Amino acid sequence: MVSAVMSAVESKAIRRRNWQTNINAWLLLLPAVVLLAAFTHYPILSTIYHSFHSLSRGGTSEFVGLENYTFMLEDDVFWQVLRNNIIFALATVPTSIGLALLMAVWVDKKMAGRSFLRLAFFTPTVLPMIAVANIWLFFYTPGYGLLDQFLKSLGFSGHNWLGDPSTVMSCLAVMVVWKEAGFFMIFYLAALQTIPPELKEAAQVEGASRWYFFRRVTLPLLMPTTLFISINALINSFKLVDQLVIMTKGGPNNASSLLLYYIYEVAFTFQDTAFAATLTVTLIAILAGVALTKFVYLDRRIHYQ
Amino acid sequence: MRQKDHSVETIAAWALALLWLLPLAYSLWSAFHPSEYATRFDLTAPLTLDNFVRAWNQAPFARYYLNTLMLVTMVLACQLVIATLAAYAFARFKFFGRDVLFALVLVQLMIMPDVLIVENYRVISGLNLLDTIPAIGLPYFASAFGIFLLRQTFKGVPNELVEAARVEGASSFGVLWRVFVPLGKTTYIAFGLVSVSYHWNNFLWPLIVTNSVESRPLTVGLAVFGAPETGVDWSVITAATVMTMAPLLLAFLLFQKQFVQSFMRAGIR
Amino acid sequence: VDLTMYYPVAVGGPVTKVIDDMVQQFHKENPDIKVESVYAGNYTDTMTKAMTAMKGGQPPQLSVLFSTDLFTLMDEKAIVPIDEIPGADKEWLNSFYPAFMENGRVEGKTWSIPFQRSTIVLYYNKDAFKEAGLDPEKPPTTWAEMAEMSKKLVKKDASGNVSRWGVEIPSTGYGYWMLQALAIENGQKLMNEAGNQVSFNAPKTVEALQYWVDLAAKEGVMPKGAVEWGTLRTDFLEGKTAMMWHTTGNLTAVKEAAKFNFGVAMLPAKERRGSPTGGGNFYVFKSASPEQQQAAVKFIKWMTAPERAADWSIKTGYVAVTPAAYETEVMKNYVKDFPQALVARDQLEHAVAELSVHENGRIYKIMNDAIQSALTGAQTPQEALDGAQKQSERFLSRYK
Amino acid sequence: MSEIVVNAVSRTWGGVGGVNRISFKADAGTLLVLLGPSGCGKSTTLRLIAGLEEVDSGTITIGGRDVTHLSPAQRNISMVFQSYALFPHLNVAENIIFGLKVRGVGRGERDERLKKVADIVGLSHLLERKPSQLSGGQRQRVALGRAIIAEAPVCLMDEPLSNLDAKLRHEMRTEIRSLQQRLGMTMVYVTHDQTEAMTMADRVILMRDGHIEQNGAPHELYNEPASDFTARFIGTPPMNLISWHDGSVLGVRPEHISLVESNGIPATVQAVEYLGADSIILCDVKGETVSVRQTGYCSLPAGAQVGLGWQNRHIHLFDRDSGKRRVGSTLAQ
Amino acid sequence: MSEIVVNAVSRTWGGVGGVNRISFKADAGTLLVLLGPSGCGKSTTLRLIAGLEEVDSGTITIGGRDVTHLSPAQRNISMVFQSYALFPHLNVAENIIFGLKVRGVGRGERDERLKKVADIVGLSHLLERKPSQLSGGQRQRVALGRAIIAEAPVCLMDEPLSNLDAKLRHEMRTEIRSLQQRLGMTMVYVTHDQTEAMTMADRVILMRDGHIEQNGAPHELYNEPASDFTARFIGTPPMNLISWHDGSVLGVRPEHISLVESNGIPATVQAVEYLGADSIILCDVKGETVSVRQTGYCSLPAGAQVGLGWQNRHIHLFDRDSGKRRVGSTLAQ
Ligand SMILES: Nc1ncnc2c1ncn2[C@@H]1O[C@H](COP(=O)(O)OP(=O)(O)OP(=O)(O)O)[C@@H](O)[C@H]1O
Ligand SMILES: Nc1ncnc2c1ncn2[C@@H]1O[C@H](COP(=O)(O)OP(=O)(O)OP(=O)(O)O)[C@@H](O)[C@H]1O
Ligand SMILES: O=P(O)(O)OC[C@H](O)CO
Ligand SMILES: [Mg+2]
Ligand SMILES: [Mg+2]
Repeated sequence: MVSAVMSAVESKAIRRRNWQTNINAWLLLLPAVVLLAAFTHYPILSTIYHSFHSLSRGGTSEFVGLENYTFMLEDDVFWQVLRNNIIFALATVPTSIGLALLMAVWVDKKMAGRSFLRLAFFTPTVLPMIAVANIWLFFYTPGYGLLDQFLKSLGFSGHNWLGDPSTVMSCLAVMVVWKEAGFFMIFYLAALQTIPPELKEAAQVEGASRWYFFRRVTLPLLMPTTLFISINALINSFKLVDQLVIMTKGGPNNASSLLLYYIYEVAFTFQDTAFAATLTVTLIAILAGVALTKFVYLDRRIHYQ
Repeated sequence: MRQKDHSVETIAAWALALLWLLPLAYSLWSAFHPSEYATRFDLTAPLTLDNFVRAWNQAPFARYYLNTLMLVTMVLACQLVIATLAAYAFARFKFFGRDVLFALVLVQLMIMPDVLIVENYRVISGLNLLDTIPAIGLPYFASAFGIFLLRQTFKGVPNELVEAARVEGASSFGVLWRVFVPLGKTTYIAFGLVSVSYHWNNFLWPLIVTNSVESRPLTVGLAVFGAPETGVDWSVITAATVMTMAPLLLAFLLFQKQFVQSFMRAGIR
Repeated sequence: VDLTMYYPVAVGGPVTKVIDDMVQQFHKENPDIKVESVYAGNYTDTMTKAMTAMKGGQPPQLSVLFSTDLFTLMDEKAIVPIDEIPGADKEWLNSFYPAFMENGRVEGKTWSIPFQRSTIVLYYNKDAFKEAGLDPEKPPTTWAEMAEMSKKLVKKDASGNVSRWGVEIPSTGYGYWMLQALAIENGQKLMNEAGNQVSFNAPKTVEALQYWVDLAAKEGVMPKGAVEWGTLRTDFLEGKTAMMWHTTGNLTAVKEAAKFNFGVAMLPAKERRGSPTGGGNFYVFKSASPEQQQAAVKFIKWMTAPERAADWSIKTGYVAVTPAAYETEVMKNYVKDFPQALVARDQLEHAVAELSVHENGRIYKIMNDAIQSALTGAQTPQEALDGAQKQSERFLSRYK
Repeated sequence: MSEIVVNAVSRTWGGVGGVNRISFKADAGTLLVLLGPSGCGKSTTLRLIAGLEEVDSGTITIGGRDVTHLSPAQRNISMVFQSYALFPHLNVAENIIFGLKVRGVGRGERDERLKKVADIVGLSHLLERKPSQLSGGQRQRVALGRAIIAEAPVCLMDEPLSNLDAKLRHEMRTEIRSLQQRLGMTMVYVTHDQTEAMTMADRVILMRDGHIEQNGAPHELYNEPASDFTARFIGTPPMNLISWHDGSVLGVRPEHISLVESNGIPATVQAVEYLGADSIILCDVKGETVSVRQTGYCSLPAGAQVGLGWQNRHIHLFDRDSGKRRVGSTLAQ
Repeated sequence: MSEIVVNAVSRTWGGVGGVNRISFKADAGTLLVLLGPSGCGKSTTLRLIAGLEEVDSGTITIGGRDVTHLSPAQRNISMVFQSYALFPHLNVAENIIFGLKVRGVGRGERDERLKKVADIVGLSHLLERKPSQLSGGQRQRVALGRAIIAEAPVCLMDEPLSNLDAKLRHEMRTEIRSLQQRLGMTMVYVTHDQTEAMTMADRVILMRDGHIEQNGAPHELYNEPASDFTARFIGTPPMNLISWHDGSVLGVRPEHISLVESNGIPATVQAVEYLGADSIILCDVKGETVSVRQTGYCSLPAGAQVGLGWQNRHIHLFDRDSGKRRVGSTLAQ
């Protein structure tokens, strides 16, 4: 009897404590929650909503079911832009990761001028894409751009790099790799430094060559980092379109356009927000897909600790 | 044998590094020389600041600087406060709905405001904030990345430190202020650097929400200034470009050790 | 009264400064009206800004926009007819060149007032002509002539690389404009009055594009791939091309910077001479209050008054929008020394209204893409234009 | 004035772990050691006293005041953590006065008390250093300084020496003990090291699986272990426990066994560990290993046959099933 | 066959740290312990033998072969690191056979050897686990397994037990020692724990500041310390060193001092540490602290006056300046 009363009193105290914790925590979170809801969650839902409604040029919009989606699937530009984006991702992600790894391995060891090297590799990442695009735009300018001048001095003819659909993507990819690789290098560098030096020594004692060690130990141990970077790079390749505004406006003939740029164009130049919403839903689906693959599948396979 | 391997690699590394600096070096070259030398390399070419003067006079760069400065300060300050509070709650409280809420925060890591330009534009215009500096910053105030990083950091703070502070009489806020915040210093620095450079460099969103010189940040100013239609002199454009990147670049050169290190130590991954 | 005005710049020279000066001058003369002029990029950017701002609830009260965006602006219910605003009298409305008013009149109403208006002209490098053994006073007058002369003008360096092209027609940004010129010259109109029908794959349009493509692919007198609108002027000034097709709006910028003698000519003919008009008009937004609308008209009137129009034309190269401007002393003096300034105006008699339809931005993009794909050899002109026609109809069908 | 009374206190996590209805008392001014294997509930007990955990049931009083539901700050205690819990961003002085600052003690008083405490713990010359620049022993002293500057009558310590090397540990335990006695603090000290417990405590509480196995003075635990658990836990090498007749277990400590010429229990030498002052001889007696402690160096080879003997008064008898000490266990054979 | 000879080897970093002209020999099949305080050069010595550091001067031979300039792989040694250096992404089996794989040993042989080794180190049931899923002792065993599968005649260990808790440490050292003896390996074992050194070694090398202070069997170091440094380093509590006349220092171990009724050196009890089997009495003798070891519980109160005595044969004499043992030091008084 007594103990029953006591435990009732106590559980009340515990409940009150829980209440307090809850309220405190939610208060702390309030600003973040409100802002996230306003600028991430609500927009996502609203995008989905709008993708099922007609465009209201000066009138009212109505529910149109999948019409916008059918329209999208019939839109050649959409497919081209999607294809471009995938090609762009495939071209930039592995290259920048490979280069980043190479750079990180170099600047991780005691090499002459190590901090200069780090600086050189990392610098492009702090520059605004807009500025970078301006600089590279001039590189690629046909005729008197740096690239053409260089080629001409070697006796090759010039080329309209950004004006040619077959080269424009590669040109942009090279620039993006240049800008991004240094950023990823830092992550690899951080990861490399967490690999205990004894591992290398143990392998040395066992007779492993440097290359063997790199392949069989370093590389697998860097897998979580590689995964992290890949995801980031992948997301970036769907997010980064600043350079298009400056360099190509998506041209020629959409050869360099990317999904987000197309969304920007449709929404703001063509003022077709319903179709833009539909495209955005696609983009969100892609990004969510990337995220889910990471969380559900890759994370489980790659972590050792 | 080992020695030689090394030197081959050193040379390769240096070659790549120089190649990497080439675009930057080139832009400096062209910005500091008369336009005749924009594409000709001649060590005797005269140095000049003329391009900068012309750029400065042709567009309100002073105003752009001010706008960008206000923008990054505001964004950083808000992000730090908001993320600190949220991260503290996530790291140290067990409350109803925590995991769901955290997952909802993480959504923003994947689907950033950059992607939701159309709807965010609606929201901002609904708030009647178009063409203002807060409009540029607002969607970024709650940074999932910041929350995530700080939460990691805070979780790494040994429980003993928290308990020691509590035994010594500190309140919840006291613990946050006296223990977590100082211990998060590296993370704060790393995050601050990322945030500042991100918002200094951000373009598409500010392009969309700003119209006027009074709110336009440097990047948008530069894009407007350098639009090919206007056919402004290449050297002048590079000068403007250099002006746009200079503060960040200088800060980076000055603090590169801290920058790289705090990055690595914050264990962003 | 406070007014916000967006305006675009699509040509070289310190145009923003010219506009700002004019606005200031206006304010001095009309202290009760304050106009804030906002430079918003090229035509597309400015239209984008204006539309976006309108949707965001903070539209400008007036703007200089593509004369051709009329349908879009009407569809968006963004603007008011100028002739319904008190102060816009008939006399004034009738003082402009009719060719420039064409784009602004729909359903019997006048919706916009011409301001920075142009036609396409042919700039040519007289020195290069001499060097190539051509008569610098005889620019090409037909397509065939242009191709022929261009071949002579192409210059190659020792290693066989072209150091000077014969002619360049820009294909980014305003490619459709250039194609329209070629189509007109070939006797083909591109759109109907109602702005809901286009004839992009009409045989004559295809022929026009084929000619353009051939200049690069067959004749080898123009660089392959896209020719950048923005940098073409620089190319011309640096002697990288002997001739260029460009807006007359660039005339003053070219004049200021040219280190050689250059001439300006009407575009060469196929079946006929011709060029679309081009450039931007003033629009007044519906959301402006009655006072603001009246103030806007007052401002527009001031900006298009003969002296200002003459001054503007001299400072940029755009065609002054009223005949009266050419009667002013300054203008008379100016053209005496620089007769090139009259070419674009004289070409008006052959001019046709610029391509203007519903969903203008989209259609322009479709057209530009098609032109680029033909020029880069990705598609034949027929394929490219068939595609453009099909896609355009997809969008325009909503407006039938 | 400040004795601690823990009365029937329970704290479990969903019924597992933690402690279960434990009661004990720490007299004012004494040092009480909580001893026991990992996971037995020592830290939990200490944290309950500190208020870092809430009790499920039971009461805790400190100096006669019921503190069961007070926050740590209100209990007027100080605490030293296993890893010292020094704030890495503060220097030594700031670490020591942390609590005074939090509690708003004025600058003048703070400085004065700091000076005194820094003297006591011998850190006066290191006040500017950051913890990372200190050796383990010095860090330990900072933690001590922080605990005593509050002048709280009760000080709690959770394995404060476990991160130090053997030599420093030895030094520090002397130091802590003398400090505790000098300042007259009531101290509850958690350790799983029996040497520490034996050398420092006024009273030792040996815990096991969340309950108290034995509570007594060090020599009581050593000489009269209440159970085979205590017997095995205390002493290095531990007491030999040999199966005996009628359901009992016989215990005898290695130092109480001698090698006898005749009449001894026959045994085979397995190995000898030489420790300097003495050697441990590991012998096999009918399949059970018995360790024998001998002074000095022992040169017996493995395999040698020896006889083992001990005196009756050194015998302990335990119940095989309950493990409890049998009354009058020092009789028999 | 595989004794290790280190001959006048030096390795310093810009003249500081490291080791300075050290020479010693580890006989084939024996266990040699490198003992010494932190920073004295133990790891450096081991790494020089392994080839992980290059000598500045001197030679190293293993089994008669000069390996001074060979790579670690060519030296035919195995090594166990303090933190085990297990590859976190490989499971136990893969970790153990890492070296065999590197060296291209065929699958069949690999599996066979793995089976044998896994049995020896008792890991057969854990072969699929990742290191992160193992306890400290199990990790230690994996490291051992990796070291012995190579069947290298020489095995080097750098403080392999320092990350384990006391109990496991005790177990593992017995295990390592018996393994070494069973397989007949020549083992060089680094530690700074004198108990480990004393209980495991055939021969102990005590290092100090990059040179060898003493090289001998464990009981030699204990009973005939060549210097006061050795005397103080070995034994717990350490030897008492008391200033003596004509520039000498007198050393006597705590267990060799007894409390005598008469004729003893007068001393005051400062404190008593009760350890169960014995007690340490800390006495003050003319301002110097002398510890005395007594069997059993000692109830002397602090402040009690006692007399201390010892036998001459237990006396060690050292030179005050050089610290060197004086010849015939067991004479005198
Ligand atoms: N926060 C907790 N949640 C769940 N179980 C806990 C918690 N804290 C302690 N326990 C459990 O309570 C038991 C006692 O833990 P406690 O920390 O008091 O042990 P300890 O005696 O201090 O051990 P150690 O010597 O390892 O520090 C353990 O079984 C532990 O798993
Ligand atoms: N790579 C190095 N660079 C510079 N000095 C070094 C290096 N390695 C060792 N030293 C110095 O050499 C001396 C001996 O170091 P070593 O690691 O051999 O000591 P140790 O006896 O193993 O110490 P511990 O017990 O702390 O491991 C130390 O003073 C150390 O500072
Ligand atoms: O460059 P402008 O101002 O002559 O105008 C360009 C044309 O209108 C393009 O459509
Ligand atoms: Mg504990
Ligand atoms: Mg070492």
